[in-house]
Amino acid sequence: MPLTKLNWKDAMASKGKTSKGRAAKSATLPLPEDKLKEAHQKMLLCRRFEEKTGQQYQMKKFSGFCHLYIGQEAVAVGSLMATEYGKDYAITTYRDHAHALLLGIPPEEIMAELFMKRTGSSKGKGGSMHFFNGKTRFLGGHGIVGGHTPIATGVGFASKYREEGAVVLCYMGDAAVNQGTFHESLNMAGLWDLPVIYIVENNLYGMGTAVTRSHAQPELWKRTQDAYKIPGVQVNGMDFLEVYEATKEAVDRARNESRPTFMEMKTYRYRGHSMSDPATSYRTKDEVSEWRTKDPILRLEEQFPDLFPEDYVKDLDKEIKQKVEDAIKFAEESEFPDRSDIWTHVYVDYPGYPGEDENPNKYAFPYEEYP
Amino acid sequence: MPLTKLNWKDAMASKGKTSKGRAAKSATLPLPEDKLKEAHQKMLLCRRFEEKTGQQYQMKKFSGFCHLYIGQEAVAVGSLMATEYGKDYAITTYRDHAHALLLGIPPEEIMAELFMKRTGSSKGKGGSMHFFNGKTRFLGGHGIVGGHTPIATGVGFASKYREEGAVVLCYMGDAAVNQGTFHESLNMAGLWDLPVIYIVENNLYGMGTAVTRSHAQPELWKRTQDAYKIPGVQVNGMDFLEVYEATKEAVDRARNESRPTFMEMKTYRYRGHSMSDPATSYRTKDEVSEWRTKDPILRLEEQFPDLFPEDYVKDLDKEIKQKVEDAIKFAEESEFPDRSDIWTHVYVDYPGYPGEDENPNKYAFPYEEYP
Amino acid sequence: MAEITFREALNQALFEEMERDDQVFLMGEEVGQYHGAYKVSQGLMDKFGEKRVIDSPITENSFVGLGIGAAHVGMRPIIELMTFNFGILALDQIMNHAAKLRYMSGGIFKLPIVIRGPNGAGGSLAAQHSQALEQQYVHCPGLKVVMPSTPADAKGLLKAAVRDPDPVIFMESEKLYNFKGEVPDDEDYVLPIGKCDVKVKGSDVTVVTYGRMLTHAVLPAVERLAGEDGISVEVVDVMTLRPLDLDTILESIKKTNRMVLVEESWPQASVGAWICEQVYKKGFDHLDAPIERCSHLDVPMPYAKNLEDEVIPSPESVADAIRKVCYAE
Amino acid sequence: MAEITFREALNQALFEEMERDDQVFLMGEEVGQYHGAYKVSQGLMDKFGEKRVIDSPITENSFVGLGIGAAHVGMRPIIELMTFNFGILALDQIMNHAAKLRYMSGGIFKLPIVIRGPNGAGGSLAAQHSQALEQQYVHCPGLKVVMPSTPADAKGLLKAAVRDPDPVIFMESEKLYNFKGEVPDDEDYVLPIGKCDVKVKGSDVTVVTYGRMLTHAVLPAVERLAGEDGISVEVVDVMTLRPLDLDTILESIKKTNRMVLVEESWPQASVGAWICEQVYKKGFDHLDAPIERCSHLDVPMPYAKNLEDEVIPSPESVADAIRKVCYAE
Ligand SMILES: Cc1ncc(C[n+]2csc(CCOP(=O)(O)OP(=O)(O)O)c2C)c(N)n1
Ligand SMILES: Cc1ncc(C[n+]2csc(CCOP(=O)(O)OP(=O)(O)O)c2C)c(N)n1
Ligand SMILES: [Mg+2]
Ligand SMILES: [Mg+2]
Repeated sequence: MPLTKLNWKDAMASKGKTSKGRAAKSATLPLPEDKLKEAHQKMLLCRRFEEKTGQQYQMKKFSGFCHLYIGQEAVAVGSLMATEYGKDYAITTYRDHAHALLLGIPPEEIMAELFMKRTGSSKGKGGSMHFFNGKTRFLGGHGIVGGHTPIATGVGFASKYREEGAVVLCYMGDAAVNQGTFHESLNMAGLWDLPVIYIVENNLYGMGTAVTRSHAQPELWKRTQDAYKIPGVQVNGMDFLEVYEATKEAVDRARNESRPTFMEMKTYRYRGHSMSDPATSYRTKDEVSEWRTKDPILRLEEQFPDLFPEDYVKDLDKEIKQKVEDAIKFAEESEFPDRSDIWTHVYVDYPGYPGEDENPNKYAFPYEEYP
Repeated sequence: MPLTKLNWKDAMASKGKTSKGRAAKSATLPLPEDKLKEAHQKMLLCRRFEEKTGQQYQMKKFSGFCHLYIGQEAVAVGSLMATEYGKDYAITTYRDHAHALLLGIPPEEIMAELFMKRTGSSKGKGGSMHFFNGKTRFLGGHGIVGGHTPIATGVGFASKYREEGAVVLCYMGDAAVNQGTFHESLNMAGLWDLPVIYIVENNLYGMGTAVTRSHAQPELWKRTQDAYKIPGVQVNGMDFLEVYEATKEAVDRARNESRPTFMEMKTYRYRGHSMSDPATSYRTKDEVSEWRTKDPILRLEEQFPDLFPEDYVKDLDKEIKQKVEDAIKFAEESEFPDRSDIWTHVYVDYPGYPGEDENPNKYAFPYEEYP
Repeated sequence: MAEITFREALNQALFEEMERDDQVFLMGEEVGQYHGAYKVSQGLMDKFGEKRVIDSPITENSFVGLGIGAAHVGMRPIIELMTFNFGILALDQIMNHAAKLRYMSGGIFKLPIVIRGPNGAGGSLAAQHSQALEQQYVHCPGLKVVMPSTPADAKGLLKAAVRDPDPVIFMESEKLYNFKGEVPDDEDYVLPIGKCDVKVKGSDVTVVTYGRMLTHAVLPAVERLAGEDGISVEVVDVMTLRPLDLDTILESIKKTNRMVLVEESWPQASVGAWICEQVYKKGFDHLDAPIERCSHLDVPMPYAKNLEDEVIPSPESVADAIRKVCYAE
Repeated sequence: MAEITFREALNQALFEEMERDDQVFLMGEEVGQYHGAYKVSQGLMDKFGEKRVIDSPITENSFVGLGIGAAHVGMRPIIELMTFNFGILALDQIMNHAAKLRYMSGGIFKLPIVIRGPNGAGGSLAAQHSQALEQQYVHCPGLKVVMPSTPADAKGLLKAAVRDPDPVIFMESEKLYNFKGEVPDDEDYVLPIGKCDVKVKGSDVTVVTYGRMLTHAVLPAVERLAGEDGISVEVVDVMTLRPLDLDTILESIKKTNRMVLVEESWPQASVGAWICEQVYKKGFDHLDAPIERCSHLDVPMPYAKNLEDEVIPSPESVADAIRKVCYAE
């Protein structure tokens, strides 16, 4: 299977075919130019990083599970840009490379983690599914479907308890919505008015099972208003601006009124569920092609052609690709963890187990900043 | 604490104060006379049985948990009478004495079970929370809040798979609605069109916690339509006829269309959550008194005064009380289980463990009737 | 020192730790208005308000998970499970999240949470409500597991657990709540997690036990044997099941050369089986007889009291085991 | 006899049992259209249709519970857990319901259900996805626990499990699915649950093991030792962890007087610890040395392969243990 059918050249060529978004002159930009460029740059970084990650996986540079984010970039980029960096919290699933990138872990330390190296952000002990950055309040990177939902709810509880004014973004897949923890968590968030935004990245499939084959109510956004009195909204997850604006509204509600929101972002993953999934048995090629025409990066470029002339994009792309190459180089040249690393970080304090290694993790959560 | 404030004499005296239901002459009875009398007799049996059970508990004739059903009789009686006895399935929680009585376990074997005797329907090994009758398809008696919901769903699955045309009534408390299993189960029932009727006996409290303090959406019946596409209805659970009719409708839907229903029965338990709960810290005496005026037995009598003249009720009451006394006598005179009973019924087939004792349980589920 | 119940000792510990640190909160089913299903949290909501003493919906996996989230960002939650039977529902949060977050993140986070409540049989509560489930937690690296047996230990260890930087599973017993004992009232009375305590000195045989088996089975047996049979028993109360203080146990074995282990749990793959194996292995040359182990009989708990009494180790069955291991039958 | 993979052997067993009995159905995440996360159910939906091969929502506790409900009324469900790591979410249904319904009802019901899927590490899947959790099930009376190590055993035991009247936990391994071996094609090839199998005859030391440790750690170690060190090893494959066939193990120990236990799970309160304890106790006079036990290191599973390889028992660590117990270091 080719790594991705949308290589940049094709994409530019097929630009005319992408679905029409709002076309706008710079004069009437809905967001400052630098924000739009930032969004574009971020989405492109995620895209390129993931493409290379998939390639490296197929080259057997690492193993284990690896879930790529390609196609869904507008969701993470748009929603995170609507929050206050370093103040608000975010937490997600195993499909977390993009969130890790956007939440301040340098590409090289993500790649090093994937490559099982000691220089990785989790020191080689977490891997693809378990990225964290305490400094930017990125709380992972979780592997159990639905498992992080109550945790997010607890972070919202803490934020409210301590009057931090911080909002929690809790990302999850469409399949997680069926788990009991989802229900239990939303009930508590609705009951206690917790400032948590539950964001479903509805890419239509939980692994190989279509939402329509697993959810009695496939219109996910309808699931929360009557059940938990939590407003539900549906958002075009392929459109950065829509994601950004809808999230902004939810963030305001959470920050000012301490009220949760449930957001269904309709999106698509171009690739299989994980690297071992050819994604052939449960969806058609046509479906994939159709979604590719809604590509979030192309869409943004098309919406603001003045901001993203071909040369600009080409240069940026080159720069980003170089960054990713550098990351790979860094990862490759780093050392594997040491045998002794097995025993660190199991406990803070336990006889015979060192709590830390010599170099405490630089992404350590700043507990000292809290009361 | 007095066992119950509503002894029969007071009740008759305060009859005028019960809330007005439909008053009807026998000529225009909504149900045949014998059905109404059956309902009345059954509710009264449950009431008297539970009153005595509470008394026996306080006399230390048995111990462990004991959850009385007093006040909620119309729910079990009305809904079960809407099903086909011996064909449809029922399953409930630990608050299961009434369901056991109504599903064909003789009072003496229920009392014997409570008294920890070998003649009990679970041979003294289940106790108050774990009654079963395989012959009438009563599947328990379960102690984990929410735990039997998926099991009910599986029975509905089996019924549909085997084209039995049997419906499953799954009773639960209001608090169970928050458990993850509820959500997961209703999703499957909605998705696969299973013939299960989920009946919430909303007695306003889960132990000492009011529904309004634990449920983001205290209007429970609203929780399922948008979330699982399962119709939700709210029913006056103190009114036999309303319960009966609403359940009938749900049973028809399940039997003919294989569609689930969610029913919220508003009801009340006059007594504490269990025998150790004085029910003083979380609700007022006034609230209790008010609900007592809605008593389901009085209400039925008042609705059909011609059917239930004072003498009739008195005689019936006497007869029922005698039945309960007989049950106590039977229970008292029965033997405790034998040491060797410890090892039976752990497995059907396991080295060193007898699968059965000498007398297989007479309520054994008739597996041979199934394909 | 005052003589108070196990329940009061726990209540004091909760009270003191909540007073000491406003990042400590208590959440669980019925802990507030109802004052706790077993009244351990009596009065705490009145004192600390609904903000810090929170009645949760009946959703074990998620209110434990909520606590984990709060601990994740530096709070100090105490989560009450009405009983550890319902902890099975929360086990994913405990094993897959609380126990692993620190490790998976390469030390970015710590997880100071206490999950506590009664474990084991409560008296004719039947199969679903009578399980002693410590082995589920002891198995799992990343957790600590504490099981006190006296009011003093309960207070000192619960305070230690709240102050501990790691997730602590704190197991009580319905059968112990009314049990009385002397308890220091010093506000900084804290016992170390990870240490056994020799509760009775003796020379002929070591009984290793924990939780309410100490008071309900072992001590009565020891008393009986000291009288009738003249057997001098040393009793080691394990107190912390993870990390295990094997040294103290081995030291006693080296002296007595005989051991009985008494636990309230099923026998297969139990904590007791593992402690015995460790003693066999590390004390191989010091044992004069195979270790006797008293556990629940290997069946779900029957409801009937007379059967339940047979299933759970009793003073009689413990005495028999001690005699047997001393060849004094 | 044909040489097929462990995966194919399981697939055959599923196919044959579904064909034999229309009350058997298969439910789980991705078992249908996707043909199974690990392709164990390849082709089954095509053959038996969506009625009998059901893709479930990702709700482990409830689709396991659904299976329990169906078994309750006489069906024969096979529930696939994508891995036993997610079985933690279903543990309430398994322990509190499947294992207890028969007992609590005084024998009114039986519960013929099979809950199966891979257990243990799969290779760099990190802490939440690499757990060997057999001890959770072995602890619990009412359950049976089976863990085959060869394609032939997998087929024979899975067929036995489907026909068994009690709930059976059937544990596979991602690492075994591609492993090949001769498998009888007889449709009534069924192996007994509850019997060990002596996989290798030997005289100097007994290695007791189960699951993929046999193929991935023990057999390579035995081969090495037979060559280099001239140590003759007897290998007992436990196959069924509950009920345990202790007699076969003890018989071997009486011959060799030395034992090594190899398991893929954490060491504390593990199944291996318990088996060792039983051997110490019942074979006290027959052991010439303390038993060596190889288990996972007592840590959550690290992601990095080089660390993971250290955490899981390997041919090297097993060989070392064998040498040690034979005083041949
Ligand atoms: C509790 C649990 N069950 C099963 C799995 C295996 N699994 C991992 S991802 C996944 C699909 C989840 O789909 P979705 O929530 O839609 O997220 P997506 O992968 O599409 O982003 C499954 C079944 C798991 N990790 N956790
Ligand atoms: C999973 C679980 N958590 C907690 C309990 C303890 N418990 C038993 S009944 C109950 C309250 C349930 O209330 P509700 O569902 O409203 O039913 P009701 O008792 O009012 O009939 C609680 C908390 C339990 N049995 N199971
Ligand atoms: Mg998805
Ligand atoms: Mg209630």
